[in-house]
Amino acid sequence: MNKVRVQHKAFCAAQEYQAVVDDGGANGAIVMFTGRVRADGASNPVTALELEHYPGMTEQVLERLVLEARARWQITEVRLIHRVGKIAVGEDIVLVLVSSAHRQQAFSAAEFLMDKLKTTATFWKKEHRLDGSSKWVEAKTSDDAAASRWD
Amino acid sequence: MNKVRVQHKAFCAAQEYQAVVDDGGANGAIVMFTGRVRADGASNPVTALELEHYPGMTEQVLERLVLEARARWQITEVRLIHRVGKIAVGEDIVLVLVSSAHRQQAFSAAEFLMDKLKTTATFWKKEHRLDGSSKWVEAKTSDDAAASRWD
Amino acid sequence: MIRVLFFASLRERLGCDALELACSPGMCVSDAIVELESRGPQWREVFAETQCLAAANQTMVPLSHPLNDGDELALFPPVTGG
Amino acid sequence: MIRVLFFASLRERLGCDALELACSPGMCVSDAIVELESRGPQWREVFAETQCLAAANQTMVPLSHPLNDGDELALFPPVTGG
Repeated sequence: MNKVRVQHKAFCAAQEYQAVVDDGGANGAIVMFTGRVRADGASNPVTALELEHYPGMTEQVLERLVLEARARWQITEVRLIHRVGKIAVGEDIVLVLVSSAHRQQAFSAAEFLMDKLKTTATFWKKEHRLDGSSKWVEAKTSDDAAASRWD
Repeated sequence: MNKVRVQHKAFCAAQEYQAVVDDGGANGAIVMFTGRVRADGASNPVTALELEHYPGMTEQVLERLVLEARARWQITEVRLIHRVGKIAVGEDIVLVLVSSAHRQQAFSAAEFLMDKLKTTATFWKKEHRLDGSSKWVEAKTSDDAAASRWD
Repeated sequence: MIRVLFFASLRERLGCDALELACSPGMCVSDAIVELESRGPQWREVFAETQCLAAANQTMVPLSHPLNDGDELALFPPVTGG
Repeated sequence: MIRVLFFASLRERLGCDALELACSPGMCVSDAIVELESRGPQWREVFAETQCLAAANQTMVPLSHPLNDGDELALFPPVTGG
């Protein structure tokens, strides 16, 4: 089953994990990734990120990525949740959860989904700092490199 | 912080995850892997695995693997829990939980720990089937191949 | 008409979420951008300074992609989610 | 003396968890295995049929590894955890 969600409200990763676990033991391996708003330790630190997206297109991109992951690896359940709006430091932004009979399939699919999400899903991040300033985050070439591993 | 445990009693992956999450936002990425006893769907199905280990040596091997992961990647918290004794279908056998500032570091460290654990930690698995028969599991060459990626 | 959407820094700097553009025959995405640039110096400056990506009807397309009446064209900087 | 431990299928087939072996000068792991094989046809058969790995004092070692009085030697098949 696929479960792709783009939502404003916070999600609970542990709860999502628990829902996938109840599979009667069909899957030998579960990989969960959470990406969170990181305290950057700057003197004028990041206090929150603001996530904008392209409603409609984003969901389509994510659904296609999940289909592509399913074509490449033997995976059972996929949950992909991405928050939008303002997200405070320490809160989760994104969750990728994959179950599979085999661990390498689960790991590869989860990494693929994150790498491709970062470079192809229509989300944009703005940093808000303690002094009230804000700035759009620039795309990283390291993310492009990570995504191109799968081509 | 490292937390390496070899134990008879069941653990709760969601609870371990929750403990790692409470870091004030220091880590942008958390990767959790759980390996579980899989229902193999055979006509005479696996009902449980029995895990034997070499007390003393196993813990040392796992601690060394965590140190090696720390030397190779920038990771913050590591939890590595492996059960021994009889484990029923659907129950967790092993947990690897890694937090890091960066997602690729967390993914690589978690995969490394699992690949190396499979081939160097002194655990042995026996399958118990519905008809009461049991059989020691043989080592897989695919696990050797996975582990040798890191050499 | 073509419905044009702007996102993120592009939306903010243009001070515009969306607008309608007349669709001329044989028009492609970069023609639409030239048209938008003609709206004034601020628009010209923003497009000159932004690495601009395009999606037509919610699919990524190159700037040479032809546009048709009724299309939804989205313009935005490189994505930074996850 | 050397303390010898057996694990998994090796332990089960030998019907033995652990035993003490006299340590002769210059003895290595494979000498210890030869000594164990001399205990009877069942022991010889099991060692012939098992891909046997060794740890001396809880560190993996090759079969050529020299043994000293007081060492802990563990013999076991390839590991299968995780």
